Amino acid sequence: MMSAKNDYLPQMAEITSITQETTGERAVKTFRIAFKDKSAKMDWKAGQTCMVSVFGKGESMFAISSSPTKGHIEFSVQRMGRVTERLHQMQVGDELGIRGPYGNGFPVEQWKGKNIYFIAGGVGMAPVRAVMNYVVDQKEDYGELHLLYGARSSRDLSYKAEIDALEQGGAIDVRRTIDVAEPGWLQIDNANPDSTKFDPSTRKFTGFVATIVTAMKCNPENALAVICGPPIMIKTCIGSLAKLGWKDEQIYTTLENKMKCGIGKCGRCNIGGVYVCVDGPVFTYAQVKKMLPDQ
Amino acid sequence: MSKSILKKDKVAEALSALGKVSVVYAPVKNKRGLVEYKELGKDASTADVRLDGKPDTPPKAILFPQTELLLTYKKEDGEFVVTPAKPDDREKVIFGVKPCDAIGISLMDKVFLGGKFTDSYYKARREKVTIFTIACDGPLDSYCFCPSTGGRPAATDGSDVMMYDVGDSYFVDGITDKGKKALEALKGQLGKPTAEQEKRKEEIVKRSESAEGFTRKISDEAIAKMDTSFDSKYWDDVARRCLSCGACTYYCPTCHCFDINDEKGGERVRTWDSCQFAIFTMHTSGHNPRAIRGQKLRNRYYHKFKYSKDNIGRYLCVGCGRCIALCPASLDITKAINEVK
Amino acid sequence: MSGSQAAGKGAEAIPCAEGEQFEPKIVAFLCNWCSYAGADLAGVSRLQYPTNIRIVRVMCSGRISPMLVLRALKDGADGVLVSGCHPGDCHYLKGNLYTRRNLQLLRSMIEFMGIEPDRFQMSWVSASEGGKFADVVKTTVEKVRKLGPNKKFTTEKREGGE
Amino acid sequence: MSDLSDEKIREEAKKALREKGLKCVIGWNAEGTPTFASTAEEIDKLAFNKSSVNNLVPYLTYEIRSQRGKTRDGKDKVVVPVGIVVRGCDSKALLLLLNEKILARSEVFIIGVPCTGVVDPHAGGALFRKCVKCAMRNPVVFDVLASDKVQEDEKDYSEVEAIERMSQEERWALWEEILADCIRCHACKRSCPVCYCDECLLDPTDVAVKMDTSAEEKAYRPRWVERSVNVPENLVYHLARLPHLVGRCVDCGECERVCPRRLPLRLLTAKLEKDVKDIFDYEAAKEEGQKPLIAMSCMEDDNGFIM
Repeated sequence: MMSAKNDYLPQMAEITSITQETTGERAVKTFRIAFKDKSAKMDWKAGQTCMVSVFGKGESMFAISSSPTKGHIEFSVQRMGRVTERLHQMQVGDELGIRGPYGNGFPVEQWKGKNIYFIAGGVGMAPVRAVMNYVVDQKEDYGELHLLYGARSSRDLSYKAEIDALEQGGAIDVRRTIDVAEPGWLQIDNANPDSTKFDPSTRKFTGFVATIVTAMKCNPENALAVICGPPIMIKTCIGSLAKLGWKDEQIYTTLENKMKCGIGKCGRCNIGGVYVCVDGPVFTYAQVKKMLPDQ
Repeated sequence: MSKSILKKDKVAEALSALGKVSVVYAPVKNKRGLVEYKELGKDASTADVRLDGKPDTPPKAILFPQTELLLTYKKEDGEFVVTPAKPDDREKVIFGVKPCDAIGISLMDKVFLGGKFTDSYYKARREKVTIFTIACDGPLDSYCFCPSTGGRPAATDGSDVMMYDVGDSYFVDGITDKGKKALEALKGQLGKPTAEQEKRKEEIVKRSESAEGFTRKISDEAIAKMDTSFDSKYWDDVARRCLSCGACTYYCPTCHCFDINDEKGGERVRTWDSCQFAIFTMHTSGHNPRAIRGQKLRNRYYHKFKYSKDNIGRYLCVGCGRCIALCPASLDITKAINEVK
Repeated sequence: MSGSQAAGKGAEAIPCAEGEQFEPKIVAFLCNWCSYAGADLAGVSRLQYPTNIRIVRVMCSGRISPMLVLRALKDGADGVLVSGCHPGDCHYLKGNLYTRRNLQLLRSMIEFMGIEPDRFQMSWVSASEGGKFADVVKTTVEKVRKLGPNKKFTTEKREGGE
Repeated sequence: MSDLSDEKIREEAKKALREKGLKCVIGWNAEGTPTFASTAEEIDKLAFNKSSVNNLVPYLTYEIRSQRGKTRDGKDKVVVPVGIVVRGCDSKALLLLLNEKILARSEVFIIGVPCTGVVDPHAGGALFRKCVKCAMRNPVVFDVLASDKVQEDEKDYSEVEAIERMSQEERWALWEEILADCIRCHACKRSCPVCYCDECLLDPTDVAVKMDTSAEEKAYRPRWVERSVNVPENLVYHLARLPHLVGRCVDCGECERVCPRRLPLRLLTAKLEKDVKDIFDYEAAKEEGQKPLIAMSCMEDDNGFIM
């Protein structure tokens, strides 16, 4: 009798490259990994996640931050606790365990021909980067693409080189915003975003992401938005979009909860009856509104 | 051979016959007066088996042990070697199960074996377990409320062999193929049922359908009312007495939540967990969606009666009443739901 | 006497061959001002004492909470020694007095639960008592050696695994 | 316990509710279920009888401490006092909390009920073992007494002494079997009146994490007890709980009452209390204003086993 596949058994992998995205207390590093067993291969959808094993410390669920079109697996990890602290001490060649991919991922096939606004805050850029690169690599299937990426300061913006290249490439209209004013970053008044006039080609702003969403007047016509970041940013951005006439089904976001099994068995990541690990992490705002307020 | 009779004074013999082909678990009273499913020793017939009352502990730990090794990892000349643990998949018989516990096992099957993923550790054990259930004839004590959860004193859900107490012997009925196969080991002990015994068995089944004698109930209207009272303050008032210990969840036949940790000695271990512990849902950042007692207790009740109905189409509560019997703060799930505001 | 053996690390690496006696692992929490200085003095004056102890220097014996003793025993130590200044000599005036109160009951509870009390020793050793330190270590190692490996804090029945 | 004392409890509770503006009065109803009575009708349901088994002090601690904190302009929030009905053992636990300044005397209105023992639901109508010979039947701290004091017995350590006389192998056999039966459901810890820390090092992940707690602190916090449930971890769990009760545990027996495995945990606390009395001649919650044992250092303490 063939015993069922053991979903708790991680596949061995090693780190092939580490990029220091940001520094400081809550530093972010991007780890590229490759399976030790060369024949092993994992196909995943943008927005899916993996359980990364740091043996001796435990497992954590991370969004795969590289697009399937890139052919390699990357995770962007912020230093937060037991597992991530050890990860941030690891060198190239150190070993990890990977199990997954888990979760539903972004329904990109339904987005053909749409204009897409990618809105990301801080380390929320990781899942957005995966789906953004996937869409940019098939630019012709989609409409206008916009990226609005916000962080606390310019030092906290990840993937600098990659985003600069995208900006030059012209496939996607890139704008950045930071919370604390710095020279060359146009200040937009958070209280009433419409009051400051600005040259539409401005690239760098100072102000909350939701403020810039209002200031940029994102057009809901044949469009959809992907918002990932800290819960407060998601809430305020959804508020701004709603004021601009966006409907709930047009807004996609990812939810986060404590996860241990990743396969819908250990009973802890539920919001009401919905298990974030298997039913999510990607939900439309319409779905989120229907959920019980178990936050 | 599926319908037969097992004389009560032949039960010990039957147990040792079963003991030859598989490991036998049966309700046994422990030193401190708790009746629990324990592995009977080599000579199963001498065990002090208690088949009439309701065991204080459900058979959950046989299929889903409280502490279970998932895998071990060792660094051998610079490389991690990960070896998965082999679950205990000996052939097992759980004898003298009550119908509510048998339903509890069938619900655990839905959780661990249903859905997109299958828990291979649970599956390896579950396939080797045969369940001999003894039907009840009405409530066993004041805590029983199985009819309110869709169960019946003589329900056959989750059971491989059903046994009905018809006086000086049990009317034995093989339900599943696994059950019929297991009964072959008892050829020496089983006899032909008389018409009178068959009639008594039918009476038990009929009485079970009408579910008489149950004073403790949960009304369907109350369960329906839960849809609209999720964010009412009522749940904080109910939980005002709760001490947030894990007793109710560890004793519930269908509570299946667990934790996975890497422990010393290079072991990844799965252990029971409880949604009543404050850190069950605490994020590494410190944000905790369910930190307050009211939220945690509400999550347990809704998981049993709302979320499970939406996800697997059945209540995850079997009405055994153990959580009511042993709660240090006298919390009562039936009262809490019946008086939902 | 095991004084001539190789330095501590190597001692237990050699498998326990027949006739070879059991070499217990002992964690010694020494207070920096007195007992650690006493240990130094023992070393400087070439006094021989068993190499089974692993010294952990702490600023005061009062720093040692019962949790540290239990953790050491759980993680494989066969014995634990806590040594501090004599009452009245404490650099922080009362640290050792707190230790005496706190850890004395831990030992009586360990004994009550059927664990060999000799696995947990305490002593007062001042900075000038190199000799006493060597004696304390010798008695501790002998007592723990007689008790054999620490099984009660370490062996576990594995459910579900092998 | 005639219903005379029930009348007195209700009358005193209503008077206090009115005059002192209590948030609520915590007591038992006739079935023994803990009740939070905040209106006159609810107070009429209060009663004290053989099934009033819960120690209500943990609820009192929660009700008061949850009111604490700072108002928006930084001043301390005003704590509305809470009433409570206490038996002798509960009152000692309450006095310990008052001595440790966890609760202020002005925040609590105490109705004391002298008790002649309550019934163990698992023992078919018999009293709890702790109630058969009880040395703390009369409340030690109260605002009002619901009935006249009753005769108290000598403290009975016979069970503890029986174990002390056992050989070390017998004792280990006894405790190994008990520890193997413990399922670490934390009921003993959560129901203990003197066990009130928000962040307990015996909780599975014990870090009281805030948004700005550094990654190092979370990463390098030791896990004193693993989540595995087996004899070594259970041994350290119970052995770690006891030093935190030295000179604090009043041996109210709540840990033994709530244990779903019916483990004789009171043997440990009674032994602890006996040792504290023998070695330090100290009794928890003996009088108001008493200093905690562990917080006092004493030159004259006996050196015992110290070399």
